[in-house]
Amino acid sequence: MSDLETTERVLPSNAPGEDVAFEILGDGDFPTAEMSLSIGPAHPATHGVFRIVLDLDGERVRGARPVIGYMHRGFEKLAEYRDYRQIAALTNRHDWLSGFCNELGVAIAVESMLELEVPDRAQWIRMLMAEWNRILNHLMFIGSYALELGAITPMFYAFREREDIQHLMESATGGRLHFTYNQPGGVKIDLPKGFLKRSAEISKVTRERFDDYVDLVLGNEIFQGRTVGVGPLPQDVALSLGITGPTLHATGIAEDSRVTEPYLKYGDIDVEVPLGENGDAFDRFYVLLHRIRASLDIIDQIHDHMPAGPVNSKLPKMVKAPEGAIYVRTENPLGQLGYWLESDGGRTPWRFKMRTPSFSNVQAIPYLMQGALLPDAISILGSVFFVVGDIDR
Amino acid sequence: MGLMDQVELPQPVKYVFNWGRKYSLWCFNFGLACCAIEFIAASTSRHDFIRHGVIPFAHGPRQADLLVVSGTLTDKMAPAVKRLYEEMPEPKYVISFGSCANCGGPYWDSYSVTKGVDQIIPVDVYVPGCPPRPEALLDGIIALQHRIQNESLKDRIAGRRQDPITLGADAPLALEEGA
Amino acid sequence: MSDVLARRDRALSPEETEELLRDRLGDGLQRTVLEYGVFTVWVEQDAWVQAATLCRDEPLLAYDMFDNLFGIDAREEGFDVVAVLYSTSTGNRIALRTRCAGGRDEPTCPSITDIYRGADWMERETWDMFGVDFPGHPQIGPRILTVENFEGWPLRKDFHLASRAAKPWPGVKEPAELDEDGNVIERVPHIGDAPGPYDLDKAMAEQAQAMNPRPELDGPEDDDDADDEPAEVEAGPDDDPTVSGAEKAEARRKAQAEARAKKAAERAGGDGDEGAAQLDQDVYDQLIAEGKSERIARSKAKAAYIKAQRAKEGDA
Amino acid sequence: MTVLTSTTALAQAPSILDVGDGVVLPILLKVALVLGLFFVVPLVGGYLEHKVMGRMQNRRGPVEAGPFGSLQLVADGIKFIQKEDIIPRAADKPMFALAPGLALVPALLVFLVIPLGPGVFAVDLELGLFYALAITSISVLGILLGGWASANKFSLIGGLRAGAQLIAYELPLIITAITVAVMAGTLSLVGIVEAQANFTLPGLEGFNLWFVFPQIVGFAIFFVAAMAELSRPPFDMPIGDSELVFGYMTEYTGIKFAMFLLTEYAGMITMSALMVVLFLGGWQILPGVATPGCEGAAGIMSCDPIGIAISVLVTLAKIMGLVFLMVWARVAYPRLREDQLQRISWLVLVPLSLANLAFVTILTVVL
Repeated sequence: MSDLETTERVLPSNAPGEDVAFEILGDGDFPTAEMSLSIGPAHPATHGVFRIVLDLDGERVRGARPVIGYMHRGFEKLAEYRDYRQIAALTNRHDWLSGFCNELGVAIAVESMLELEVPDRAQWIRMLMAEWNRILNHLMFIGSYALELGAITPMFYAFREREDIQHLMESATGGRLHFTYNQPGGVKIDLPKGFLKRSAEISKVTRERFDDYVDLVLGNEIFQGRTVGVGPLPQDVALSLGITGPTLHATGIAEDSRVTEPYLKYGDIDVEVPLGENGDAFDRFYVLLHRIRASLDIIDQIHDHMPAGPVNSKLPKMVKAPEGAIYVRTENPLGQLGYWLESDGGRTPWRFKMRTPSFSNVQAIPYLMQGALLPDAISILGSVFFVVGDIDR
Repeated sequence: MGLMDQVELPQPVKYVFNWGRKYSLWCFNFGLACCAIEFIAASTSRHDFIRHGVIPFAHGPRQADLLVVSGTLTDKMAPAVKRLYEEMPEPKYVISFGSCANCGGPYWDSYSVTKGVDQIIPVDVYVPGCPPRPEALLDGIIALQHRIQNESLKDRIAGRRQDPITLGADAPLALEEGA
Repeated sequence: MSDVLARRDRALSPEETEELLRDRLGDGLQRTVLEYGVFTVWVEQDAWVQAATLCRDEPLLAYDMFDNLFGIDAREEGFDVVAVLYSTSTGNRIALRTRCAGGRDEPTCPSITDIYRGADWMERETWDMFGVDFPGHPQIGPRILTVENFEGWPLRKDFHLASRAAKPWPGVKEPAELDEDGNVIERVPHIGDAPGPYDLDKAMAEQAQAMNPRPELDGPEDDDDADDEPAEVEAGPDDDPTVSGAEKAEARRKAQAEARAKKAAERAGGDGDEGAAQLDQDVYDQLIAEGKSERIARSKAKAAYIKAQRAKEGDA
Repeated sequence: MTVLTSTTALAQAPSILDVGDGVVLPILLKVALVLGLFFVVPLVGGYLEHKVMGRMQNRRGPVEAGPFGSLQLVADGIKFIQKEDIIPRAADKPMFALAPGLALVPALLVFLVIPLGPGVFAVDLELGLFYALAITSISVLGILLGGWASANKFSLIGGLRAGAQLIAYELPLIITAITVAVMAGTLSLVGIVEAQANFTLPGLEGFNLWFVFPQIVGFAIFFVAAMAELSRPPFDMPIGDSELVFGYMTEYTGIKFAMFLLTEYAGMITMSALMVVLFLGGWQILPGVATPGCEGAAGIMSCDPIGIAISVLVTLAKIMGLVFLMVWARVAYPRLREDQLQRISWLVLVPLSLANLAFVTILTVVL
């Protein structure tokens, strides 16, 4: 079978596309040609600017090379030029779907370094907002993942809930996406009157409509046909890559910062972590969907716990973290977000490293796409939930 | 095409042609960052710009009439945006959606951010905000539709563009002129 | 493995961990620091790979999850590389930290991609940001985040932001640039420090410099009050490289204050009739008489005025 | 079964457009009918799609262009003729220009044989069904050609997928159509409608049925295969936007793109019309119910002008009903995978339709 080893490069004069080079393998009886297909940086499937170069053999993916950095805005450098209060306005923009959860890490880091006392009410408010923000994020992915599989409708239904929740959060924070509601020592301002009542109502409505999504997406036969068994991720690979969030939970590992290293008041309530079994695309989506329900459970508990009292503590005129380094890890909607904050005692951080969940999660894509079909590659790409800004910062 | 960019069309034909362009803005969303989410919000049920004839089903630039650049444009991305704009067929319109696309926004001092999409492609409407609300995009679209209804295709293709509209600064004026 | 926190009660304390690591690494372990709940282990460059392997394979430690890897600028001593590891079974976290060999010129650090898959992109990012080379990495280039032809290592402290050099902070005041007493921290970068990949940026920076050249040095002056207008700096002869950053910034502030005062005077003088001039007063009065709100009347009158102006221009 | 008299070698039933003795006037009228059908009905279908999708997705659809947004597609058309016509440099230019026409013309030609009412058709061919199925298959050549000539990898994959899809679904489509022809005993579309007006099941004499009742399986197969052949969602792999941007249409702009789009909508209408004729009793209101104005001895085959008008409306309403079903499927389902689609065709639909054909043939012979 020595013929199979021979390779012949052919450049047909009338090849479609200028840069197509067919590589003919074998003895010519049944020649196969490899084609490299570049998806992105502006492609409907990438919801953002993310590029992935696929080596295709027919519709079979032989290899995948993600190319990132199209959304690199230099957050870590900019953070070194902004003081500790201004950083919040940067951090809530890297993962634009979960602005509130992003701010949380900075606030906690600065508070720990300054040894600030945070009032109880502020902590519960932060939890409430963080959970609502988590639901906002997951709803977006329910819509966009279905869109990638060709179903246009779930997006519209997801945004029905999103608008309600955004309106709720806007009533307290003034922002629809970027809340900048946290400040070192608490939150900016107390909740408006009637907020908790409205919050409870929306929680009830969202819970009722949760079944719509199960029917519309998860229970759909074609959806199951497209996702079950697609792109399974083994546990050890996931851990070695540093994958967190729904993608990790889908493999069956219940590693969730809210449970394992409780911050805020997560230790005082029950946090359910939905788990998958095989780590395939279906499980990832299942976990994502059921995290909405888990978050609604948390929100209902927070409503019962919410104490009265002040929501922020007095800050010095100048926030200056003492010398030293701190690493704060919070559970973001897409995985664990880590902030390494190193201070030299000045007004701005010396080093502000963001360990963003999407960056680690996306590393799994080349592994998952090996040998998949082209439509499955899209299915995998969507099921490793990521936000491009969160990858590139 | 040939004729339309050579001669000024008679008024009734021009009206019908402008009306067609006005209500059929197939929209290519260049979603770059946070603003893309607000763009999607503007296309969904509550804000729903599809009722204005802005159809977000153009998956590629070839079928698009309107390019909405929503979000931060980085130096790495800039060539792709320019190329996509060039792939769009004339007449084409550009809405710069959000502070980052307008001028660099909160990343004005970054080493990797292009300070505004107008440095590489011409812009018709600027929508300010970080991110702007979906209502602001609707406002921008209506301002653009007014302009399309009154413009001359010949001038447009010859490159004689009108000054861009900046929402908030002179949008009411633009509407007055259009009315 | 899937039992999260199954061995939490048997997790090693930081002291025990240090003891274990010192036993295995010997002199490779330099010191340990425990601050704000972060347990940092400083290791020698030579023991870096060994320490990472140990952390993963030693059953008592079992740091199975790779969390993070990044660089830190260590001033004149070069660069540090930090790897954060986490153990799902014990709930412990450890930060391994080493100082790169090669100082600031050619920093290198052995790669740990063979031990943790996740280190791949993290090391590429560190190379992209700091220029730290990782021997043993499968493919460190091309640049992962920045443009491929980017020059310089952006997160190094000697890399300055060109925009900050080219134009003043557009906000009310720049908190990061002043210390408590209102003195400028010496962090004034120069144009050309960080040439961007695009001529566009460079051209913009030059243009901005042409409009706002660095002010000439003129004795220090105290001027701390913040104006709510971004100030333009008046033109002046080119700066003297021997002047220290603090003095230069002092001079710039003074020039800004002067410009501000000048602008404020202009505003006070020219504002009144300028606003009126752009309205068609007749239309305005008529609309007000019709009972329209002031805002609408003003807008319409403005439009009428501009139309009239254009008609006039057209006639001319 | 009534024996129909042929007026020409091929045509059977006379069209009401055969007025006068001349040749020119009937031809002009027929061309007008076909072009009118071709340009108006797909627009109505497209408007219906916009509105139905909007309502199902909790929004309103277009409302600004024209009354209730009804001129949205007209605006699209006017826009497309003004757009710049771009031909990629690397494209195979003659083929690139030819492809949309090659896709469009067959879609136009099918309208020739579709009967909307008694006598309301351009021509009633003896081999009408054969003609319709043969002609619709040509469209895919245009798609393949466009995919190849665009010099774009997405287009190429899209075109190839469209070809593969056509081969897979043509077979069940044709076998099911043959089954209907066996039941009706004719290939003429008018004849099939008439056969349905007189069709009864043994034991249920006097109880008129359309072919959809005994042939519900056949109807389902035909519906699925038709959607796949039109590459409508959930079978829209050739233009799957999340994978292939716009498939074979990726590089097309302006009027050429509009031609592809019109082909798709016209295809929806022709396939629906075929289904109406083959299974849903053509222009009959309900099985066994006489259309007002058609009470004569010849039944549905000869009506007064009011009856003809009602019949045409009934046909159009049925077509729109099927278009509605297609839109519903688009709204409700994600896209299938190419191999799943092939599997459905070769492992489910083809055997099923063959069994159906055998069953029906045996029954027809025995009874």
